[in-house]
Parts: sequence; structure tokens; C-alpha cells
Amino acid sequence: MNVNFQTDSKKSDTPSTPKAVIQARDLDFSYGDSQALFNINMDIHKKEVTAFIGPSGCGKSTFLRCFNRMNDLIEIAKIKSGTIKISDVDIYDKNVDVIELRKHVGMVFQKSNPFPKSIYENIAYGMRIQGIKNKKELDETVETCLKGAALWDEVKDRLNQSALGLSGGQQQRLCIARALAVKPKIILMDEPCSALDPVATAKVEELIHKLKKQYTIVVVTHNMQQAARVSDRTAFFYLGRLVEYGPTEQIFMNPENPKTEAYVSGRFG
Amino acid sequence: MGRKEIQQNGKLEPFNLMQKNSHKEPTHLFSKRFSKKKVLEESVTYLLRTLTYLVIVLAGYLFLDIAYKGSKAIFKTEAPFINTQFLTEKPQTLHVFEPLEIDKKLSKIRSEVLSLNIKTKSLSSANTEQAKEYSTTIKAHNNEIKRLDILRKKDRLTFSDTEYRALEFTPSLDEFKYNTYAYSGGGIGPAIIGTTLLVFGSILIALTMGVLCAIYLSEYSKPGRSLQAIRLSILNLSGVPSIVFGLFGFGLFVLYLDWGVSLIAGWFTLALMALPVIITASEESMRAIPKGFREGSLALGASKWTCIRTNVLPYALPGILTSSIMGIARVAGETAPIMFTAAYALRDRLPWEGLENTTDFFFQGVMALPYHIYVVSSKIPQNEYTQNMQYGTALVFLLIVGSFALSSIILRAKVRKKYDW
Amino acid sequence: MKPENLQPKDTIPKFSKRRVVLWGKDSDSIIKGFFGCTATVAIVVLFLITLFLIKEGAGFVGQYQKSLKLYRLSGLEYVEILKERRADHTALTQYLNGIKGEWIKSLKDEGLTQKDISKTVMSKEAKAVFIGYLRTSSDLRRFIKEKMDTAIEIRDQEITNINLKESLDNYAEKISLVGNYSFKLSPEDRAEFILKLKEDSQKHTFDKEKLSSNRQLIESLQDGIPLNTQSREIYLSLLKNEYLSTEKLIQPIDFATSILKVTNEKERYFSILEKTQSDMEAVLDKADLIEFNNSDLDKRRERFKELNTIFFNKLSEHKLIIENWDPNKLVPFWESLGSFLTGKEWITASDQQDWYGLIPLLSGSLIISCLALFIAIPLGVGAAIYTNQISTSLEKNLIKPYIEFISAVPSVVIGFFGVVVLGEAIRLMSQLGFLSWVPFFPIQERLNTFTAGSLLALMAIPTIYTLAEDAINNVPNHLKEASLAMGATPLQTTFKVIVPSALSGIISAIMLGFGRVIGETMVVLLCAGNRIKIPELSDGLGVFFQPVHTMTGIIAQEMGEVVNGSLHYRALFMVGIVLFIASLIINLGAQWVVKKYNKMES
Amino acid sequence: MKRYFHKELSELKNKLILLGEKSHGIATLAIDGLLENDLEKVNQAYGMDDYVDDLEMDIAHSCIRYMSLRSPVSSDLRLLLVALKASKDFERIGDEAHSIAQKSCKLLTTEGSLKNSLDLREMGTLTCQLVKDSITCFVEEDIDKAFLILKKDREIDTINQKHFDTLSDEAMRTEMSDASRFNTMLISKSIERIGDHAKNIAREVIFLLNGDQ
Repeated sequence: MNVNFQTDSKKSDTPSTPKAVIQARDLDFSYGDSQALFNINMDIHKKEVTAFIGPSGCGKSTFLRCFNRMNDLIEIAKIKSGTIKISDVDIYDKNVDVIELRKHVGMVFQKSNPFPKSIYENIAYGMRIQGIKNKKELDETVETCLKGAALWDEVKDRLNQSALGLSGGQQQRLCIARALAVKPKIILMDEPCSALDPVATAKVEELIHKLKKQYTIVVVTHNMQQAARVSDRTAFFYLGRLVEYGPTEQIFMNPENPKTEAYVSGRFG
Repeated sequence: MGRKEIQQNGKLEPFNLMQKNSHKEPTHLFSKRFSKKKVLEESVTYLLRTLTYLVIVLAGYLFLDIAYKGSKAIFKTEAPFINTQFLTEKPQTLHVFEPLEIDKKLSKIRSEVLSLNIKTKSLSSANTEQAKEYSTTIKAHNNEIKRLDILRKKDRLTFSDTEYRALEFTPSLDEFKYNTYAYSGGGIGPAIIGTTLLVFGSILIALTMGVLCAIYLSEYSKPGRSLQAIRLSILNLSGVPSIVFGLFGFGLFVLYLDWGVSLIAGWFTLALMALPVIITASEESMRAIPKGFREGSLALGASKWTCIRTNVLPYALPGILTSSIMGIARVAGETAPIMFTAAYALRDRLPWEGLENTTDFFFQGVMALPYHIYVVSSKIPQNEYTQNMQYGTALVFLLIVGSFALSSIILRAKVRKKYDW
Repeated sequence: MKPENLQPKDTIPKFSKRRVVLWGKDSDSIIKGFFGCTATVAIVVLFLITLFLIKEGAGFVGQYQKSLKLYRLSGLEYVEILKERRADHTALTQYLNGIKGEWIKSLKDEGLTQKDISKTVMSKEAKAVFIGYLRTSSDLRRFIKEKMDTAIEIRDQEITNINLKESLDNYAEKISLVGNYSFKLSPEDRAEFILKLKEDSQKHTFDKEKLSSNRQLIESLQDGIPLNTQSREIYLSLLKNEYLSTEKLIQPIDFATSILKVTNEKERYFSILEKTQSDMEAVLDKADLIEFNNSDLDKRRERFKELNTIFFNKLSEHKLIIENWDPNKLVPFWESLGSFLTGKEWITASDQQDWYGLIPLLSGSLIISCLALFIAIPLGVGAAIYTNQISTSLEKNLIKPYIEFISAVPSVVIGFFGVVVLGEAIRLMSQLGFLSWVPFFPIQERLNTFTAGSLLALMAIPTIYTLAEDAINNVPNHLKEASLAMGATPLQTTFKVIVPSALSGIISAIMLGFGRVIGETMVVLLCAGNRIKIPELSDGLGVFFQPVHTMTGIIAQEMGEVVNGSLHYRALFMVGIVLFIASLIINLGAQWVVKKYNKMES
Repeated sequence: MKRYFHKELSELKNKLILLGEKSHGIATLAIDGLLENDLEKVNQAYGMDDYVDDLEMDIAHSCIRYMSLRSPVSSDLRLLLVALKASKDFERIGDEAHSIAQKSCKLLTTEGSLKNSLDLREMGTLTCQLVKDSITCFVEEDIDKAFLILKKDREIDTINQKHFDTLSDEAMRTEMSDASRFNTMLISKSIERIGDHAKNIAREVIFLLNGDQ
């Protein structure tokens, strides 16, 4: 099980295990003239939580946003070489419909960003933009998603109130519920707990643990303990390179690379 | 914060000074004490306050003067209390017949008063008795003038154009002095209609173009030097004098495109004038919407347009509307741009009357309130017969523009409170 | 729906196909294109304003150059030089009349009756001086009038020639068009043709054959029958006739010879001048005979003599200028631009020469703006400081919207107020007895710089107030707290910490207020008095009570009457360009001030 | 709020209890076998030691994993530390029992049966009870019982001291062979060590429950 992709190792060319949902190969990424990612090779496995850790500016968020092409929004950002395949489809192929891709790969952001609509409308938004108007179907999905996000009991009495009235943790879980409503297979989370207090953080972590049974989840986090707690696999990025990738236990208990060792033990940065 | 705080924060004086004062009343380190500086502060405060209230009083006088004199024209003492005639009728020439006898008397007395005045002035300062005598005579004359004036008002006859033409017997010129005053009879109906048409047409054009342009600039365009240049030039264009827009509209629409003095030329001229304001304001309110709304929507698989439609425009709309109402107030209040692009001094027909083709509707000039005010204040004399028309028009116009501006000010305050994310 | 539905199905993802709507583009790029187009249209239109203004204004330089050239060639300029002498004389006469007026006044003060006064003033000696002096210039006047008429005649002929040449060109173009066989009659052509045929019929009333053929042709034309070979020939011949007859009308001018008609009688002119001078000297000698019995008047008489001596001394210089005047001196194009920018006169629709000089308008605009700012700055900035720093929050909540509301009051309403109330009020005030010590009171014109300036101040106050208040409001709170914590009083804090920090914003507010004031039209059009004259600074503060005309006012006043493409039309566009550039400079300046200050802070 | 990984802690606890029961079982078996001259029981006890060792290793690994991944604090952390130490103690108990079984085996084969049982029976019963009590007080979180264990351990110490005196007596030298004497002494010593470990565990339980060292 020790799949270990080091940037400079030849191992990277080994064929991926059949469980890999996302496959990145020799990925180089740059913002204008400055290169942000160097030669990344990584397999992300199905129905597992993968955590990206590393100091700020190491490229982990950039890499995450490659998976649903959110980087397209930034004019100067582009992939210089390499491929990313999701379910064996190259997502940077010119025949790919970005919108379909984003429905397949949901995303939750660092700052919870509920729309200033009612709680109900926030969840229903994703379905409405797909043209689903059936009230019953909407109601059911909203309920399932809120239950799925462990938020149902807290908000079931005030579905028509503004989502901005929820607490920070509730807002973030609402955003997760909103992402679930589009029925993705992969959920990307970009530092989902960085703006939350410990209790809310714990709740979101519980949720991630619960969602793991159904979804493939990729989490970017600054908080190493969080990565250790929630993830099955951890990737350590440093200066745009993937330094070490492996089962979380190994990264935290017995990392191979001295840089990883230094980082996880807090002697670094 | 006010004077209280100033007193509390009065500068601490050296200790010995404090002790000198201490025999008067028990003082401690922080007790209040008198100083020259405090007086100065008080007086500066009062100076600033006076300046502020001076502005308020001056503007208030303007408002009240127009409101008081104008209300005579647009309100009546009996039900329905509003002079609908004035608000709906077309402007007409006023025909006035004043009783000749009284008029002659009046002019005689007036000339006497005038000569007496001159005499008083030429008197040397020593001659006080003479001066007193003169002044009493003048007073008596003035009273006589007032009396005669009331009589004259009672006996005079005034007719608007249509009434005058319908008269079977015109009053004889032996008994009456006959005068006509242009624009002073009838009402300002066509001007109100014309202004409404001009404002709504132009704001429709400006809003459509402005909002579309703002969407492009804030959502689609790539940041860079060219975008900055465009922003800068739009910003600067909003400061260009309105008469320059009028000049441009006249040159391009009226002469070059040969639309003539017409509604459509006025629309485009006014729209261009409002365009920079609307673009800037719309773009600003769109950029004020947090990035998260867009990212959240896109990450859920919305297309860019869906994202704008559902998650940008609805929240930017209150801001856009507020600013566009401000734009309406600006457009409605302008005279210079329509002076030679759209406005006629006098036009009997209403815009929808006597059209051969529907397109003629766009290619006709209209009356407009601001231009009407310009005409009646500069082209006809001021006297009791013309005052009603002048002040009435000004008040109606002020009310219309003022209500736009007021609603925009109120709306903006509300929107700011509501959408504070 | 059961929770299983939430579970993703393990199928091949759908996102492999791109949705194409039209022309190989998906809907999003089409929408983007649409917005791009509208944005381009809007921006292009806004740029068009600049281009159009410049295009229309640019023609001015060439046209004005031609006009100035003609002015020189036709000898009008020469006459203008001659007129200087006359103008000087007129000025002297006016001075003399001034003495007379003073004299009458002093006599009146002495307590003489009207009869006695007229007797004294119309005494033989006095008459000889006052009326004699006026008569001395009669020859000069007559001569100049003569020359001017000649010059105008030459100029008018030239203008007629130019117009005729233009219509000749039109005819020539038309003939070549009609000669082409593919030519078809437009409704205008048809009407013209019929008109020409009718004229032709009137000329040949005796030629029956021609009459009938003409009539037939007219009828067929009215029925809308297209041109056949025969009728084309007739049309052509008619056009050619027209061409020839027009050509005959042109009487080309040889400026070299015609100018002589203006400049020839120089000797006669000089002799007239000398005679005038000797006459004047003779009159002056008599002036001493008048007994004023008043030292002031004696002084003025001496001064008058001095002025006359100056006048005499200038004669040789004047002669030199006349001798050196050259009708063939070139008029470079920058001279026409320069004479626009520095011209001191704005005269339109005159029978002699139109002058388009910016200075009277520019100075009028500037003096009004300066006065308005002088009033508006203390009021606007003071009110901003008061509401933001001193007033209670209730006051603030009332005053702020109130002043913002003033900015929405249409300028024409304010102008109207100036016409009906303020102007009269100012004049009445100036006539009050206790104000008579003010040197320029009472004022004559109720509509003047002051009326317009004070009303413009009212319009500039909201602009200055709002922006200055914003700037003060944006000063970080910690600065204020730090200052207060050090024991400064609130007022010290306001003036030593907050106002200096907000200074850039306040300055830019003032600049934008200036921009608003200088671009304002209706108030100045209604209230500034509209006298095209450079304000006389010699009046001291009285300069603010003179009527003036402004750049915006002149456009508003004269634009409605100009002919499209004429010199006057283009001159107004030039004024528009000046306004446009001024507003750009003011705006950019305001932005620059803010930007620079912000940079320094960070 | 219970977190999903709290389950790991309870699993760990269960393992620890299991380990305790196993080691207690070995000790009882070995001592009973000796006292009842039952070689079969002794042999059984002799073979069970490896299982205890594995279990101890497993617990240690779980603790380290939990520490490095879940960043425990306070009572969780104490539990982990206690688990580490107590598992060591239990493992030692198992070891001592193993050595008792070894000595018993030799003793029984050479002597046939334990001739002079001394106070071994009392001592064995007391020690087994002590180990059992230490497990109970961990399971039931009974701090009073833990303090009781500390007292009882001294009794075992005195008995052991008495044995030492008795066995080093001249009279005994004739009664038993030297080897048997030494073995008996070592067995007594081992039982005493088991009591000591039970006492340690009781101390750790006290630490776990009130945080005092």
C-alpha cells in the first residue's frame, strides 16, 4: 500500500492502481512567468480522504483548483505541461465541458460563501441552474443534502430564513450541503475550517469522516493535526513540489523525507 | 461629540497656575478651568456652525421662495385644491385688459413719486424740513397706489388665447388698456409630458447600454492597461460639462445625422451624458459583490452567464437602480444639452397628436420643463401676470427632480444598510 | 427520494463533450461576445464625442485662416489701422465730455439754477472748445468711412466669387453625372429639372415649338417617366446654360490692383491727419480761456492737454505702420489659432470682420468661477468639518442629506431664482444709503458676475461638501484617538491631525467643485449679464459687479443660430474643445492629487 | 461531543483489560499449579506468555498511533500513558508468572511435590486478588480500591521477607535441597514482584483518575 511519489523518483511512472480516481502526471503549472507547481505526479484514491499540507504558498491550493479548473478564472494561470485525468478523462482536453466537470467535482471554499438567499434556496441553487423545477424533487434533495451535511436538525425549522443568519460552522456545512446537491463524486475542500472555531471545526471534520463513505474527498489544510485526524492519505507540498505522499500514518509517524519530518514536527517554517 | 467634550478635554495647565486659582473653589487635578484657548475653541466652533447654517438658510430661502410663490400657481383654495388647468393645459398668450382710468391715475402718481424721490436726493443735508415734507407726500402717494392697485385688480379682465378668440365683444380700448404677455396663460402640460418622455427614453437607453457595458467591464474584461485607460476615460467623461454634450449632440445628431431638433436626438444626447455615471456606478456595485458568490456558483457547475444572472445582478441591482435614479435626476435637471437638440420654446401639439407615420413620433421636438423655465425667465418680463407661470413651472420642475433625488438618497441609505457583506 | 440517490453512480463522466450552440462556440462565449460588443459600442460612442468635437473644431483653424487672409487682402486690416487713430480721438473726446460733465456738476453744487448752468456751459468760449474739438475729426471720419466701404465691397465680391465657384463646381459635377448613361433621376433632380424647364419656357415665350415640347416633357416628368436620350440632352443643355451664365457672374478680383483703391490716397490721408492735428491744437489753445474756478477741473484740463500731446506724438509712429503695411504678408495657420486663443474680441455677424477671440469669454468664466469658489470653499469645507467632527449625530443626519439634496436642484431653477430674486435684491442693496461708501455702488446691472458667482457657489457647495466630508470621514480613526489620548482638544485634533490628513481629498474636492462651476451653463447664461467684454480690472473690487459672458454661455446662446459648417459654428466647437480640455485637466488633476498623496502615505 | 476516533480509545482500553485478564490468568494458573502440584496447569501457564507479549506490543503501537495522529490531551493523554505503562506492568506480571511456572516445573519434577508450602498459598491468593483488584479498579475507575491495593502490597512484602528468613534458616537447609530452596525463594520473590506490579498499576490508575503523580 505504500504508494510514494517523490518528485525525483522513477517510481512515479508506475501504473496507477485501479482505485485511483484522479491521476496527475508530470504536471507543471504557472501563473504568468512564475511557476507554481513542478512536475507533480499523484494518484488520488476513491472514497478516501486525501489531505494536502505544506506551508503557505507551496502550491497546494493551486493544485486543488486544477481538479475542477477553477484556475481558468485567473487569466494568467495555465498548465504548461502534464495531464490531469479524472475517471480516465483528461480534463484539460479542449472537448471537456467545464461546467459538467464542475458538477462532477464539487468544491467548498476557505471562507464560507453562502449566497444571500434563504437556506432552502442555497441548496436548491445547484439544481435550479440545471433546470430542475419539480418542487417535490427539490424538497427531497434539500432535506437529504442537509441531513447528509448533518445540518438538518439545526435548520429544519427555518429553511426560509436567510443563510447569512447561520453561524460560521453552520454556514460552512451549508456550503458542503450545497455542493452535495449537485451530486458530485469528488469534493474538493480548500481550507474548509480555517475561519472556524474548534467546535465548528470538529463538526466539519466529523462530516468529512462521514462523507468519506460515499465521496472522494480532497482537503487542503494548514492545520497538520486536522490532516492527521481526517485523512487517509497525506501529501506534503513544499515550494511547488510534491515532497512526500503516502498514508497519513506514515507521513506523521515515520516520514521518509527529512523535510516532511521537519515540517510535521514543527521545526520548520 | 460636542462642546461638552471640548470642555472636558481642556488642556491641563501647569500646577502652580492651578494652585493660584485654588483659593476660589476647591479644585483637583482634573477640574474644569477657564482659559483663553477654550474661548477660542468655542468661537471657532460657533464660526463653523454659522457657516453650516448659512448654507442651509440660503438654500432654504431659495426653496421656500419658489415653493411659496409657485404654490399660488399650482394650488387652489377650493377643491380639488390642485390647479389641474395649469398642469395639463398648453401654454398660451395672456391677454390683459386693465381699466384705463385707473391705469392713467396710477402712472401719474408713480411719476410724481419718482420726481419727488429725485428731489429728495438732490436736497442738501441742511434742508431737513423740506425732506420731511417730501417723505410724507411720498407716503401718501404710496398708500394711494396700493388702493388703486386693489381697484385695478378687481376691475381688470384677463383672457387666455382661446378665451380671447371666443370672445364675442372685445372690451373697448377706450375703457381698457390692452396688453399681451407671451407664455403667461394656460399651463405647462406639454412641457411636463415632454420632460417625462425625454427622461424615460434617455434613461432607458443609458441604463441598457450602461449596465451591459458595466457587466462586460467588471465580469468579462481582462485586467490590464487598456481596461484602466477605459475606466479613467469614463471617469473623466462624467466630469465633462453638460453643454459640451449638448454641443456634440447638436453637431452629430441634429446636423450630421440630420435628425433635426427631435425627441430622439435629445434621448441620445441625454443618454450619453448619463452613461458615464451609470457605467461607473453599476460597475462599482457589481465589484462590491464578494468574489465568493461567483466562485461558489461556478464551483456548483453554473456557467459564467448563469452565475452573473443569478448571483451577481440580483445583488447589484439595488445599487444600480439607486445610481440610475441619481442619473435620472441629473438628466431631468439638465437644460443645456436639450436646448438645441430636443426642446422647442412653444409647441401646441402634444407629441402623439397629428402624426403621419409612427416614426414621426421620434423625429419631433417637444417642450420641456427646464427649457420652458429658461424661456419664461429670460424672454418675458417679470410682473404680476407672468409670475404665476414662472414660479409655477419652477416649482413643478423642482418637485419632480427633487422627488427623484430624494428617493435616491433614501434608497441609498437603505441599500447600504441591507447589503453590507 | 432516498439517501442512496445522493450516492454517485459509477458511470463514465459526462463532461467529455463540449456543448456547442452556434458557429462552433458554446453559449458562454457567445454571451461574452455580446457583452463585449455592447461595451465596445458604448465606449466607442464615448470616444466619438472627443473625436467629433475635435473634427468639428479642427476645421476652424483653416477657415479662420482664410477669413483672416481675406481680411488682409481686401484691405480691411489696413482700414482697421486707420481706425485706431479715430478711436484714439474718440477717446479724447470722451475725456473732454467727462470734464464737461464734472463742470456741470460742480456748478450745480454751487447752487446755480439750470438756466445759469446752461448759459455758462454754452458760452462762446466753451462752445468753441467742446463742439470745436468734436468737429476736428469730421474729415478723418469721412475718409475712413470711404475707405472702409471700398474694402468691404472688395471683400464681399470675393465672398460672392467663392460661393459662385462652389455652385460652378456643383454644376460641373452634375453635368458629368448626367452625361453618364447609367444616371437616374432622383425626386430632387426631377423637381429641379421641371423648374429649369419652366424657367426656360419663360425665356422663350415666342418659340411655340419649344414651349410645347417643354410642356410635354414637364408632364412626362411629373408622371415619373425615366430619362431618355432626348430629354437627357435637354437636361444637359439646360445645365450647361446654367453653368455658363454662372461663370459669367464671376468677376475675378485682382487683389494687387483692387487693394490700391483702399491704400492709394495716403498723401491725402496724411494731410487730413495734419489738418486735424492743427485744428486740435487751435482748439486746445482756446481751452485755457474757459474759467472753471475749480482746481480739480484745471488739473483735468492739464491732463487732457498732456493726453493730446501723446496723441500728436504717436502720429509719426502711425504713419510708419501705414507705410509698412503689406497686404501680401502671409497668414500662417498658427496665427489663426493664436488669434483665437489670445483674441480680445468676440464679434459675430458684423458687416466688417468677424472676430473670434477667446479671452473675453475665458476671463469671464474664470472670474465667475473664482468668485464662486471664494464663496463656496469656506462654506463647503467649513460645513464638512462641522458636520463630521463637531455636530451631534442628529444634526449630521439632517444636514448631510439636505446639502446632498441641494446638488440635485436643477441649475436652471437656480438661474431663474437669480433672475427673479437675487439680481434685483443685489441692485436694491447697492442703492441703500448706508452702503454708498462702497466705491462701485450703486451698480447698474442687476445681472452681473456677483449674481452668477454667488449662485454658482450654491451649486458648488454640495460637490465640495460631499467630497470633503468623505475625505475627512476616511481618515483612520486611530489617528484621532491617538491625538485625543495625548490630551489634545477635539478642535486641535481636527485642525492639526484630521484636516491635514484629509487635505488631498479636500483639495481634490475643491478642484472638482471648480470643474463643476466652470462647466455650468444655465446659471451663467441667465445671470451673468452676457456682455462680451474683458472685465476691467482697473475697477478694483467693482470688477465683480460687471456683466460678463462665459464660454458655456456663449455656446448656449449662439449655437441655435449658427449655420452648419460655418466659421461661427466651428468657433463654438473650438470653445467646446477648450471647455472639454479644461474639464479633463481639472479631473485628472484632482485624481493626481489624491493618488500622489496616497502614495506618500503608504 | 464524541468524535469518531474516540472509538479507538475504548478499543485500546478493552485491549488493556484483556491484557490484564490474560496476565492475571497466567499468574493464577502458575501459582495454582504449584500449590496443587498440577504439572499440567504449570505447563499451560508456561506457554501463554507469548500471547501476552504480542498484546502488549499491539497496545504500545496503538498508543503511539493515536498520539501522533489524534493529538490527545488531558485524560485521553493520561489514558494513553497509563496504557503504555500498565501494559508494561501486565507484561511483566506475565513474565513473572512465566518464571514461576518455570521454577515450579523444576521444583515439581525434582521434589515431586511442594513439601513445605510455607505461606505460599496465602501469598499467592493475596497476590492474585491484588492483580484482579487492580484490573477492577481500572475498569470501575475506583480510586479507593486503588489505595487499598497499595496497603495490601505491604503484607505481601512482609510475607516474602518471612519466607526469605525461613528459607535461609539452618533448619530448612536440612529439610530441602539447596536447589529447591533457591527455587522456592525465587518463586516467592516472583510472587512478590507480581504484587509490586499490581501496586504500580494501582498507582497508574490513581494517576489516570486524578492526574496526581
